[in-house]
Amino acid sequence: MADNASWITPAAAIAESFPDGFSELRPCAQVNLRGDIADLAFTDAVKSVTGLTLPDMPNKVATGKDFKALWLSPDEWLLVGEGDAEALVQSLEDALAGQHVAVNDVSANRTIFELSGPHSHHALMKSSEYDFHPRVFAPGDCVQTLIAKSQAIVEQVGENMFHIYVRSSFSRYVGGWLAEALAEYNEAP
Amino acid sequence: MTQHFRTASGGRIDRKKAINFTFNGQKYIGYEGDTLASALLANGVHLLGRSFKYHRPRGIVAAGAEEPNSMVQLGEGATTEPNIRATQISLYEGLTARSVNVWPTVEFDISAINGLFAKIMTAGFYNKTFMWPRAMWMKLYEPVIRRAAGWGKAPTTGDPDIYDHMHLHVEVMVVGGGPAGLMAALAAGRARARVLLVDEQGEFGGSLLSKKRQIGAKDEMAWIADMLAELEAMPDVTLLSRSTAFGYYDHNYLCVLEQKTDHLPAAERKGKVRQRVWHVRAGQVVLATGAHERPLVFADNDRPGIMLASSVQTYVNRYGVLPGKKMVLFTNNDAAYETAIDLQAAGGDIVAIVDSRAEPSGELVEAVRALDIEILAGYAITGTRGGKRVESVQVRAIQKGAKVYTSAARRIDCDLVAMSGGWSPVVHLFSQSQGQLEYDEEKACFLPGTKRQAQQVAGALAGEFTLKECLAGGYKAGADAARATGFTPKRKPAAPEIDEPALGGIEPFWVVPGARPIGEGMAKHFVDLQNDTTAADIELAVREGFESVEHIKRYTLTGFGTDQGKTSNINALAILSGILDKPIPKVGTTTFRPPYTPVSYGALAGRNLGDWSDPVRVTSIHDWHVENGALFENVGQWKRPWYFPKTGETMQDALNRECLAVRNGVGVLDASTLGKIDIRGPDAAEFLNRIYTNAWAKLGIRRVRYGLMCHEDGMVFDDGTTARLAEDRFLMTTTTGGAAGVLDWLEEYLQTEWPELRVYCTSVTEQWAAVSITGPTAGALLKKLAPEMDLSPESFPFLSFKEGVVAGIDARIFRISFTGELTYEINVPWACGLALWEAVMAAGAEFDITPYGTESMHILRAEKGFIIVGQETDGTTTPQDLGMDWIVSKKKPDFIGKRSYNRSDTARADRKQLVGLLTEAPDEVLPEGAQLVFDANAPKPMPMMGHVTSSYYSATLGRSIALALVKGGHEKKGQKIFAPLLDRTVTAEIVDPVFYDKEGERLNG
Amino acid sequence: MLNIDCPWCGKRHETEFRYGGEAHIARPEDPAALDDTEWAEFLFMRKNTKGYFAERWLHNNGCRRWFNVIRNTVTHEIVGSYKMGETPPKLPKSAGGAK
Amino acid sequence: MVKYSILTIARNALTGHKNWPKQWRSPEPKSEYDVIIIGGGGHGLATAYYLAKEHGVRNIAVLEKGWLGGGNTARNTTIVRSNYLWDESAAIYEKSLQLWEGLAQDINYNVMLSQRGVLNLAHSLGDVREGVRRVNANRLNDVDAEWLDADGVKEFCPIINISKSARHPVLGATLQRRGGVARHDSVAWGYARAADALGVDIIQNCEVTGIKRDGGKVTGVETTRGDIAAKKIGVVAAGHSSVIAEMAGIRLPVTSHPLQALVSEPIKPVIDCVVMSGAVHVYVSQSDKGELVMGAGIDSFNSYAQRGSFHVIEHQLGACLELFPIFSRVRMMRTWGGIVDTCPDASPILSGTSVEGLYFNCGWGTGGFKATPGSGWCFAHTLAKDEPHALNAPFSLSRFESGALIDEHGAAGVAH
Repeated sequence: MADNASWITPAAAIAESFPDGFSELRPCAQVNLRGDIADLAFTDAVKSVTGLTLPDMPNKVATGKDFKALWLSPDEWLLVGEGDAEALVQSLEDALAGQHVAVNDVSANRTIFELSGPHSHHALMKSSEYDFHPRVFAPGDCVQTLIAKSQAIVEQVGENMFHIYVRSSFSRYVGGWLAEALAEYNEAP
Repeated sequence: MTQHFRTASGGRIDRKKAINFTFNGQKYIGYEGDTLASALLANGVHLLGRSFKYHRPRGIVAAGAEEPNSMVQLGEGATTEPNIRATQISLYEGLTARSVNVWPTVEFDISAINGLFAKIMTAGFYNKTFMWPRAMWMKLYEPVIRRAAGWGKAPTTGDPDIYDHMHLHVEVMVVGGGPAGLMAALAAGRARARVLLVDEQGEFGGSLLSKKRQIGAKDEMAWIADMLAELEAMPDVTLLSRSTAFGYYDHNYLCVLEQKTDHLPAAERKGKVRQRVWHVRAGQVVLATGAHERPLVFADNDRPGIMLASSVQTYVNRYGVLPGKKMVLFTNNDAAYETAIDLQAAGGDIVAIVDSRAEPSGELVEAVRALDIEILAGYAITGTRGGKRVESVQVRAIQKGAKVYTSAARRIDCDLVAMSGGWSPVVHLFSQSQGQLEYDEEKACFLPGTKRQAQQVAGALAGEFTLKECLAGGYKAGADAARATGFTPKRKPAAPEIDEPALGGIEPFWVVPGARPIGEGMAKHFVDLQNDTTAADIELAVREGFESVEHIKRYTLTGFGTDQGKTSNINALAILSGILDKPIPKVGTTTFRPPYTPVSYGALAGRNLGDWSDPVRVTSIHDWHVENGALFENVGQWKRPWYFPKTGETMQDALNRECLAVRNGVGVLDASTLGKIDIRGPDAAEFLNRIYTNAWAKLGIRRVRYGLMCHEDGMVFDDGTTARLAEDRFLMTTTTGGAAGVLDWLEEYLQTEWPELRVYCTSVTEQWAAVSITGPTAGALLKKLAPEMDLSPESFPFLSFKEGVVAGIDARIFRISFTGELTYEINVPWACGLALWEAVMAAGAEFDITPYGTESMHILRAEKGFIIVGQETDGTTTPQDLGMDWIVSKKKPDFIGKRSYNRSDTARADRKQLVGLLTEAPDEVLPEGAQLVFDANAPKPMPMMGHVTSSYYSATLGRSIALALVKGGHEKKGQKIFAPLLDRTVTAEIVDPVFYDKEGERLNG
Repeated sequence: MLNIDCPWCGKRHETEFRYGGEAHIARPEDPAALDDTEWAEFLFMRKNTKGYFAERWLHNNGCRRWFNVIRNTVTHEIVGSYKMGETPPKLPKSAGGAK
Repeated sequence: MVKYSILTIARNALTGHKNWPKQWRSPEPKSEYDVIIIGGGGHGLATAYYLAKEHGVRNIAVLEKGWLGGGNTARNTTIVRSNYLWDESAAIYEKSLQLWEGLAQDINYNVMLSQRGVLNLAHSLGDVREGVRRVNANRLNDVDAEWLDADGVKEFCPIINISKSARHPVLGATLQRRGGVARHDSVAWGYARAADALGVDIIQNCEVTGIKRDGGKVTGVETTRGDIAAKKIGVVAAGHSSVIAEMAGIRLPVTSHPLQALVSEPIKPVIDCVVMSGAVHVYVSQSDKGELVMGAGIDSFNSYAQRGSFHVIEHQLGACLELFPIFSRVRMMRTWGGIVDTCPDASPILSGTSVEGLYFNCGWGTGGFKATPGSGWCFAHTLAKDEPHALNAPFSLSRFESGALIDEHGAAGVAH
């Protein structure tokens, strides 16, 4: 699907206005998974398909070979990867057949921005009330919070590098907001 | 060189950097490091403004945030700002300022005539008069009062500057960068806590900037510099100067206004953020906010040139300015003596020290005596003279307890009066944080008592009035704060030797009598300089039965000025305590409310303006709509195409064209905004049974059903279609505006009421873009786009869905209809929405496909009598009211809302019910919101039977149609009803709400 | 800006949450068995406590979990939060809680 | 009662204002009254005044736990209007507005009613529909009301931004020209003085700590200043209504929330009407002192703290600047909060209870100030006659059982 020619990312039209250190990622597979973490049948099946041990610690990311899993709630994860979402959904459905779960391809539901560089923390401080200080938030952490007035998932993927997942209809708002937040740091000295 | 009152040397100004500025049209020169106030004083300008009520001449009283008088209109044009205190304006090149609320000039102000009426303009004046004749209040009295209202002026255009917000989390926030605050920050910083230190001034150092002190081997400036150097080197310590902590809220949340460019010349401000509000969540807060000096309340204590003693000291030491050359100091404590010593050292002349204490003693008193300055002990100032500047004072020996002094008066000429009534710790933030204040008799001030939040207090705020106490108290507060947030403080450094005078005591002296009782004669004892409140006003208020301090404040307006009473609140309270003969703690204190100092609306709004003020949500097809001339309607946060006018078309032309296209050919609508929720689990059908009013268990797989959702009170709150994807899986759609609320609603019941139900809900609103094609040729169009798909009614009946490829895109197609025509709602992944839309448009060209917006959608559905939640319903409408009993299950034992239908009012037969209306004149379109009556000639108030909820011109029907809620309407079909409008009364007939294709024959094309 | 302790996500600012009013009001098992007064009691009548109050919040911009909080409605002090179905935390001694 | 006028002021000026009498006495509570009013705010004092004036009841005590007028009377945005949607609401608020119009003369106290017109803005097609609906209903209810389109709004209030590209553009507004503002403190003081002159005992610093009952009847109250007997008790305690109800062993359908407001520094007059926007939570007028007086949205959570969350105010100012760009450099000078008691249908309760002799006047939510005279007038009638006046009969407690709610959220959900 990521190679689908008809696929136009939601923020593409404003991407030209994005400063250094801010971009919209190209589409990837996103699958929303719900199930009972305490049920071994569930976690084993997920592991058999994805190789992932789902994080049961809130706001943590587990990384596997093809996919990573972001904790969203006690019974909900977002699987993200470069692979094929439909295939992943299908193999999860197969492996989880008969269990009480919910598997949804949500690859189009959210768009992902990448925020990086020395001012990424400043941009986040201008946009979110959450504490992204390195003492509190590190690579491997994710958090659902507000970016400006939009819901978002923020995942730290490296030092000074964040992925920000927002609902597609909000992507222009969030993209424009973050680009403007960075503007003061991109002025020539 | 015009700065006649500049000292020869000293001060923290840069004498090499002259700065040009203009005040009231006159050009002046000051130095970098000056405030507007210090620069004006250096130029001998004391008269800055006029008082509010009597328009008496007023000058600079203080040197900081507590200044009650010297408000100016700063700047010009779009960036002008009203009511800025000259004492808080850092001087910059090209600054212009004017006095406020004076006409024609501050020197000659016409309104000073008010002074003649001072005798009647007492507290409560407005309450007691302007009542007769009644009509004159709005016509004459109030307009005159309003003309006098206000100080400065708002700009007349929008603000070109940029503001923003920052959010910061720290373990320790220190408010106040004086000696105590610096030490606190150091202690916490050394313990490796994250620290924020804020100070309202341009430089850290607080009171040390105004005093000469030796701290160990360093002078005060070296000490400050070393402290800052160490703090700046700590990576997790943030230092913010020009930053005022203005609000202290629950759970250690503080707001700080950082003024980033207000001290810069205009050219250097461009493109920069002007002001930033920091939102800080702190583990611990150290308040080291210092103290403000109190004025003394004596007769005519308001003339320009009468200033706070410590402020005089600040002007001398920090700014190198002599506020006067012949000074009288009036004090009730000996800390103020230092001002006399410093002024004399700087070249001023101290004419006399008037000390209300009978036997002043102590190190400073001795030092002054050694300078041969006359000390009038046991004396008070009982009057002043001067027009636009104080010229002399009258002093008398104090007669303890007397209300009138008969002792001999002596006149002393002077051009400056420095006064000190003692110190009031700046308890504002502490009080805002719900801390309780306690009165300290010995120190004659309120101090922080019981605290409610995780905080420490230090320095003068805590009653630590010597530098030695401040340094020790500050360090301890910082260390305690760090420890409380889980850090280990370093060992306390050894206390340095500090060279400072030992202090004697203070003897409170709240109001100074004179030769006549207070309130008699022309003399005024001002308590609140800005609001012209006098001691006599307070007496009058008490006389009239006002006893609570809150009443006194409100009746006399004490503390309600832009300074919020920083120099007047305690004096007023103490004077009240004297009148009531009750100790100060028994009289109480007032609650301090944010902000500590005023904050611009622009800063508070930050970037949340325009399209940032509320997110704009758009579909993936939005740009196409824009390019094709759509006008938009806000629906919740969404932008939806309203209609697509072609050149030269009126709105009605466009709607007619769009609607007829749907009825006769094919129309296309972007339906992506509807909320979509995936509902899955073994109990999903049971869950829907409880949530919706109708039954769901038997819905076939791949079938779709319409549902109404009600609250427990039985009133409709959302609707939509839900498809059964599998035995255990449904896809629910919600209204555009209701999506988030419905998801919360579902989760609430699943998590709190029915945790036993095994159901998962997942929002997939933006997974699916939806393009709805509708009209008789919709089938032919879809056939073209999806040639493989069997569209026969047998294979693809109404209220079912199919999966397949449409225009090369994997899609899910629903056969539902909001227009009454054959309709396919094609769902594809959001990011393919535009591709699908363009394919539909291209393929539809041969069918003359017509995009339409929400307005035509509303007309088309109204022709079919379909409701819109929020239009036909208003939170007081049941399904039965809507004539939708068919959707309310009689068999289900329970569902949300069911019980409420049995209540007497909800079961009434004459509730307002949905009907159709046809106006007598077919071209007459009733206004939506028109009220309906059966007797158009009834006197007002007229019994109203209901109102028009929807009303349109229907091109399909060639006439107008309307939907309405009418009392007992279901039984009144065929009756006439009237809509009395402003200019005419419209007659209509009550009819069935389905106007078009009652049999539903068009659904299959 | 309250700082609310989500039982899963930890302390977050109030803007991430939605308020849900008084806690522990169970929907009646059989609404049809109630008379109008009892039904109105469930629908509308509330404790509206001045002081320590059990209330519901939804972490709607976070993990979307409903949970309960004990908060003082005068001081806004939060004693603790707990998941649906869990036992409320003890009140502090100063508030008359168990010793 | 000394008559207040410019002549009296001039006469008193000659004697240095030493002879002004107290505006009200500070009596010790008696052991028994015919009627006790709990709550010395505007509504309670108005109730006492009309009980004495209209119904001849003279043995009345008003018990106030703090200082009179110190609750919501002192903490609102002073807006007065009567253009409510439903017949029941329009009738009681219109009665109130009519009383306002003669109030200064009636109680000989200038409450500074300024009928400068109230605009309720519409920002969406839905708002327009509801605004027109309300204007039509008002007109037929004989309440003055007009509908203005965007240009009409601009003409009436020139500084307002009606740009179509605004995030929430102004599409029109309802206008009630008789609406306006009044001086909040003066209302409490004026009623207190007038009630006191009719013999009402206003007892401040007297907190009710218990309601005494004999079976199903009230017999009096326990207070911090001793027990006081009375066979009729009217509770007019706004945000604290539930606290008093609990003392009497009953529950109310109200919850208490903080409602915040703020004023700017005084500036020269720029806005000569009241502008309200329920959709974006902006409520603004300019006082006779020059302050911009603004109300914010209600905080969602229950609270008795007279203190809300600051983000509510920041959010409001963003919306405010969209409407009034010239306010950007004006500065916020003071903020405060009140405790409002809100009903599920956003309409008040003026009603008897299951306890004989115990009456409640509460649930005014964010809109109580404007109702002060009418609320007092109706409640006085109810207390005197032991039955509601036709104007307040619909505002009974029983409506929550029958379902006959008067829902002012949906359509005229513009509060304040």
